[in-house]
Amino acid sequence: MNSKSRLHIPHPPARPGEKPDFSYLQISPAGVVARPDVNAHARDIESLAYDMVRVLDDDHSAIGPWHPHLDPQDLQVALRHIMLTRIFDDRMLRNQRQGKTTFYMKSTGEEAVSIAQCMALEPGDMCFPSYRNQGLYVARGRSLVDLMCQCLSNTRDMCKGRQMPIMYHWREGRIFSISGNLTTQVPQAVGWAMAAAIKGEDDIAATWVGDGSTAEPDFHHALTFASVYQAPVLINVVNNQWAISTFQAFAGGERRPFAARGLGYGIPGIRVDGNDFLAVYGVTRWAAERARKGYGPTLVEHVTYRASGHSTSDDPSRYRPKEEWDDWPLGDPLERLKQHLIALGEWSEDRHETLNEELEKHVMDCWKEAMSYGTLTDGPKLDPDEMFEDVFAEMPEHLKKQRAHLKKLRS
Amino acid sequence: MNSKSRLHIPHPPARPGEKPDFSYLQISPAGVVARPDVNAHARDIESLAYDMVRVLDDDHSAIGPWHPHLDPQDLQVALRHIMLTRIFDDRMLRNQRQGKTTFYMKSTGEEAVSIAQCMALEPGDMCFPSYRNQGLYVARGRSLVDLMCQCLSNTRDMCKGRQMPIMYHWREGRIFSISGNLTTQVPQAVGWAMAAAIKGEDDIAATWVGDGSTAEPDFHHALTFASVYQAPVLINVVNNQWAISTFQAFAGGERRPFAARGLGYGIPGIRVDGNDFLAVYGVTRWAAERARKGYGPTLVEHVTYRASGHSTSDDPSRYRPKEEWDDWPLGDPLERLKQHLIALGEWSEDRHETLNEELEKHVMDCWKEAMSYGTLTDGPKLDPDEMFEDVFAEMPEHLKKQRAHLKKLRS
Amino acid sequence: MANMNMIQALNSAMDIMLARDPAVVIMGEDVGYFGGVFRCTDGLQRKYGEHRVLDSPISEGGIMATAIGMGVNGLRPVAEIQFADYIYPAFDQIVSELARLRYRSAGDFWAPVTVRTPCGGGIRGGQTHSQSPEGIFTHVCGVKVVMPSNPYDAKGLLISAIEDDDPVIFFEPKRIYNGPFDGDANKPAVPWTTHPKGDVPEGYYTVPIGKSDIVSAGTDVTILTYGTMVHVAEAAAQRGNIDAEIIDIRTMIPLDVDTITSSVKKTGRCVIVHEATRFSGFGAELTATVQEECFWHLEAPIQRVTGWDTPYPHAFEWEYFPGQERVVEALELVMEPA
Amino acid sequence: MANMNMIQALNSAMDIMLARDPAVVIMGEDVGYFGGVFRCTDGLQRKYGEHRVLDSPISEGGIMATAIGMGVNGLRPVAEIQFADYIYPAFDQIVSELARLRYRSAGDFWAPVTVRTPCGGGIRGGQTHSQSPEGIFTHVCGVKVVMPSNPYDAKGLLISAIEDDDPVIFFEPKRIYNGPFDGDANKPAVPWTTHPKGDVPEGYYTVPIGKSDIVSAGTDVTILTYGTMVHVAEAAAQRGNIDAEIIDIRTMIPLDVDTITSSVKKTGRCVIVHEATRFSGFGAELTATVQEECFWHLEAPIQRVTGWDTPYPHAFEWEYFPGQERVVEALELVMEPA
Ligand SMILES: Cc1ncc(C[n+]2csc(CCOP(=O)(O)OP(=O)(O)O)c2C)c(N)n1
Ligand SMILES: Cc1ncc(C[n+]2csc(CCOP(=O)(O)OP(=O)(O)O)c2C)c(N)n1
Ligand SMILES: [Mg+2]
Ligand SMILES: [Mg+2]
Repeated sequence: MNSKSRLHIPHPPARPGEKPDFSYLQISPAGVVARPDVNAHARDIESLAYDMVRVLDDDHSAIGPWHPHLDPQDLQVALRHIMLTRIFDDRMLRNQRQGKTTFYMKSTGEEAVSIAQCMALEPGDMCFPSYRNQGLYVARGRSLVDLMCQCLSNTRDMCKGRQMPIMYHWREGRIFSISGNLTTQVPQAVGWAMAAAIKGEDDIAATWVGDGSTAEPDFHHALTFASVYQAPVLINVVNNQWAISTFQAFAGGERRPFAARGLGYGIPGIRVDGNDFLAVYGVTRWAAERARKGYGPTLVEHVTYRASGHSTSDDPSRYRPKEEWDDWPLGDPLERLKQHLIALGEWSEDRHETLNEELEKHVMDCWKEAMSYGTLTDGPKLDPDEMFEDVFAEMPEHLKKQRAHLKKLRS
Repeated sequence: MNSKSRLHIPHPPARPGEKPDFSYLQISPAGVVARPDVNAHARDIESLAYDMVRVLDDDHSAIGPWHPHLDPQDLQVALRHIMLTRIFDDRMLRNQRQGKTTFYMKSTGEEAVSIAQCMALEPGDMCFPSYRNQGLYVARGRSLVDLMCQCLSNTRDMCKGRQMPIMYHWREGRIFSISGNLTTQVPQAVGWAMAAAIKGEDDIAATWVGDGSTAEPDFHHALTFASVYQAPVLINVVNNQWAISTFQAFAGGERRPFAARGLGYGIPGIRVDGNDFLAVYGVTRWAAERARKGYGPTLVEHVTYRASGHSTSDDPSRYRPKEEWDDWPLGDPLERLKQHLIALGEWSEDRHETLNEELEKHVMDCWKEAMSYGTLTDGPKLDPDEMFEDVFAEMPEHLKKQRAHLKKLRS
Repeated sequence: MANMNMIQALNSAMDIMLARDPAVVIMGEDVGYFGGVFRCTDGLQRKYGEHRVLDSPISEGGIMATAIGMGVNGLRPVAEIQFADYIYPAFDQIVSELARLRYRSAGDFWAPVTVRTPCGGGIRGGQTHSQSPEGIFTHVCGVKVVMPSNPYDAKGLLISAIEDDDPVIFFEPKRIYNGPFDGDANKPAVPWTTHPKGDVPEGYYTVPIGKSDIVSAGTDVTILTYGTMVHVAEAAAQRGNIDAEIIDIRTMIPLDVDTITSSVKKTGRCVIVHEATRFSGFGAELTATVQEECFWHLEAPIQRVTGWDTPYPHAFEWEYFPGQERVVEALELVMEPA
Repeated sequence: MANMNMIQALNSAMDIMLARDPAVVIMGEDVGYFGGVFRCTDGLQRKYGEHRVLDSPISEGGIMATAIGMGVNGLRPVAEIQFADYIYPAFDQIVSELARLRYRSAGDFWAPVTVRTPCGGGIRGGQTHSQSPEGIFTHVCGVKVVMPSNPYDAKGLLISAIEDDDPVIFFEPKRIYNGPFDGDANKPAVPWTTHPKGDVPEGYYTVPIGKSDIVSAGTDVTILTYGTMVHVAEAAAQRGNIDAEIIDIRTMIPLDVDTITSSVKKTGRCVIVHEATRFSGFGAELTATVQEECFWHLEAPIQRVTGWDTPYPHAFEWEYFPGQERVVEALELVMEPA
């Protein structure tokens, strides 16, 4: 029945062995997209969903109305966060490859999204991340040791051994628990924001979801409820072009940008160069202010590229050309911010090298400390009694019985 | 915490005791909306989602590019279908009020949608209706006796007593089984259309969903899969302004029309005057041809009004002004088609009166025949053994045992 | 003390909790201005405002997800799912999120959401307005599951549920909203005024989650049941002239194993009655628990009286519904000498 | 006869059915070009084209809904849910639609969809890659529920499932994709080549749905189990030196009650073993069925060995997993003289 089939099947631009081709990407020049007032009516700013907000130009200057005009010190902090995130990811990947942890997921290539957004948000704003937002933890200053202990499921694991590596959470830091089920956090963020509005509090919620994950129903729930109640929330689609082995077109990204998904509900969309720290920062400030002032939700699409494999269980060379990352037209967010700082005269290759070494050492030190709290094979271990806690606020009889049973078996 | 709350709560324009107010409705004059080629690119025809396609003007003439130029005989058939649907609904409501059936749902005020679309589709096209599309059965010529027998759960009930009244289906007539769960049929229609495309067949699928029901996740599934695979399907949102007691704004209709919901996925949307038989017919021909020729799905929003209560379990006077239906600016689809035919010189009040009486009598005759096959209280009854059939294609042991158990109990 | 039907009792519970705790919010389809299709939230929006009692989009998954987000942000949402038959679109948010949030975050995050939903048959609702899906939720770790059988318990348990820091799935047997129903559809409807459990204090009180209720003491056989079937079981025991100890389970998770096993150890016989379909229904767990704990006391196989293993059929409602006759049959079977 | 692991056996079943029946289509996340995250569909898109083997959006509900639509239009979809933990977003379409379509339309419409999904733990997958939700589906009327324990059965049952006109939920215990696993995580992994059921015919054959398999005959006690736990039970019986009759349930709906009850009537003792959590798990139904049918033959209470009633904990995998030790304990308990 194949020959007659009229079903359309999306294709990525290139498969392994073929030349990467990013001609499908619509890219605006830096500085050209207008920045409307934060109270602009959604229907008057629809073009933002189709253009691409960019601040850093090819000469590493920052231009145009979305330029957030940050102090060089802030930019240096940002660069440090991005570098640290990348080094952390690299180290954790190596640890997994060496059998020290069971699993890992890198954010390489898309670090600017988490770092810029987190820096642009207020500390009271609540983050509902996906699994590729480790940058939030770095930007909000969580100790890497804590993250590593989680990945090791050791005695200091914040999840008490209950979750796979990288499924962090941080109540005090206002970062929500990561779920293995895709997209569930997005309408939860909307609910959180609705509660803030009900209580008359100023905090807003921000949430992140991958391009592929927008196909899940919770994305629709989030847009509907955010639109109906005008919840103070930022919904970020991190379009890194791939969802495991499927190209973003399989989530419907072939025809219109993900930023346009909310327009039909009256939610403004902004498409931004996700590898441009300044553009992401500027857009986030705009959307956060809009939400905080009561003008409702914004959907931001970050155009970026998943430079690494999906996870340590994945082998991307099976489904895409190895060279794609080198050819990615929006470059490397780390490199671009670095060159901008150098262009500003606020950074140098030497300082970069020094910082790099410092961070490498810091990460290694953290890792050593983390390992001292236990590893998969050695050192102190969590008490299996923990397994029965927190199913309920108070342990009911049947779980007490099961806990006692296990104790008996182990004794 | 109320005083500070910034949560937006949508409101209908008027509540019981207040004056109806439809100023929120954007209405285009008849004839002004351009009709693009059926292969137009979705992004070039986005305005169709915001305008309103209308053919019948205030003088009852048919004008503009969407005018389908049907023969007067066809229009007379259409009028007959609409009248028959309305009379059928009225009779069935009365039957329920008299305790002859347990439940009923009318389509009064929105009959043109089902009738016009069904007439514009080909007989091989597959319909996935909601519960308010009885007009499809009328237009495809199902005997009313069969529908009534279903509502009576009698010995001729097509559902063999398994479903509540109005949950019809018709395999030969290519109308899918109605589900009590909202919106489930919409992505199923997309799957059906995908199968048609896979098999290289020309048939398309059409499906209907209420404004309120678009909030369900299956609406998102339908749009995503229809967009990704460019399925030959027509997705119809019947925006009759109400979803039981909630105004359409509670599904996010406050800011942008439902027709615009697909634009962000690259699915063209058309907003049409749902009470204008000719406009609905014209739009359906366009969308059906587009789908059939391989240009993909279309989302059509029919702007109409639910003139009756939600169902016989509902009392709309609790939540909306009684006079809304009289003030509805798009009028009554039956009246408008009738006046158009009169203006064409192809109809008269006398012929109308005669036809009306004929149809009333026909419906009464059907009802009498239907009752002869059993009622809730009298006459032949379905065999309760039927209850155990069709759970599986072949009855497994445990159900045979349960059937025998019941038989024993009843003997 | 006032006389209330179950709808009024539930309404009163929510009214009291909205007044006592500013964190309590109600949300659901048609629950606001309209007061709910069964009128359980009647008048609450008028009294507490649109920001405490929210009409929601028709999206059970969205209701559940946003309720979780609200719960995480310090509110105590009471979400209504209009019919238990429509809870499935919310299933992922309940099972993967609501039930496991506290666990996966090691106690750092939780959402004290109460999910109210009318369940059960006997109202000519057919396959999509009659289901009893409670058994499915009893296999989910991290939620409590409750079903009252009368106005007094309904109010007390709902207040407990709202105050509970764990998620509670609160099933309301809609057939007995307006009066107890003993399974005989031909008898005139009885209002709650005639039933002692229709007497309900107007103020605050709780009925504890995790405790069953011995509805009538007896020595011959233990009947384990809940919801509408409590009343059917009572009528059947009378009709069969059997001195049954009838236990209203009330809370499926956590289950009050002690009350159940003490009774069965005493009577040596056990019949389990529920409306839900038989295969893998909650009766299976009750049977398993009883046979594990009371095996040496059992004098006959435990019998289950349940709905047949088919979808709920509209026209055969009374052939499907596990009525008095079937309960009597099981009681007689279990009383037979070996 | 070839030697296949379970992945190859499943792949072969789909390969054969794609070739035999043009109506068969495969769909799911990453199943097409990539061949599936577990490689079960490897090579099939290359062989049968992109219109027979479809990569899908990441939307389990959408996959299920469109598969139903395709089924109604004459195709025979085999839908993969990447992990059973992610089946819940498809729950409404399965329960309310797929399972009930034939019933509600009195046989006029149906959708012969097979839902393949990897389940179970033992792979360090934590709470979202280790679940065993089969029990939930056994309470749904209108679907068949299958779980094989070896490559031979996997292929034969999957072919039967695809050919079946009823919907089949086909659970694949992923821990034994590559080799049988007896519960001892410290032993080196064993490949299927060493197991007789790793011998799999290359061509078409079926294993019937609705029939259990007596994996080893015995006289002391009946062990009812399925999936990975079949191998754990075998090892435990050996270790405990108990002459157990081990029954691989294979098909939960329809359940092969005769094989089960004949065995228990013979042995008089019964232990039920599954990975899923205990409370209201499928073991409850097995217990209930056995005690109803075999009460007078039972010489000890039926024992359940199951996962604890918690979400699946990542770090405590082997304390959680109901391993040999716990099965031996139950066997000894059940063998104790009264
Ligand atoms: C409900 C659900 N379905 C499927 C999966 C398996 N899965 C994990 S990540 C992933 C791809 C997600 O891609 P995308 O949303 O683009 O995020 P990215 O990995 O690119 O950051 C899939 C299919 C899951 N975790 N949850
Ligand atoms: C999943 C699900 N949730 C809730 C309901 C209850 N319900 C039936 S109809 C309805 C309103 C639907 O409104 P709309 O989609 O606008 O259709 P209309 O009745 O106006 O034709 C509701 C909430 C249901 N049937 N299914
Ligand atoms: Mg991605
Ligand atoms: Mg409506």
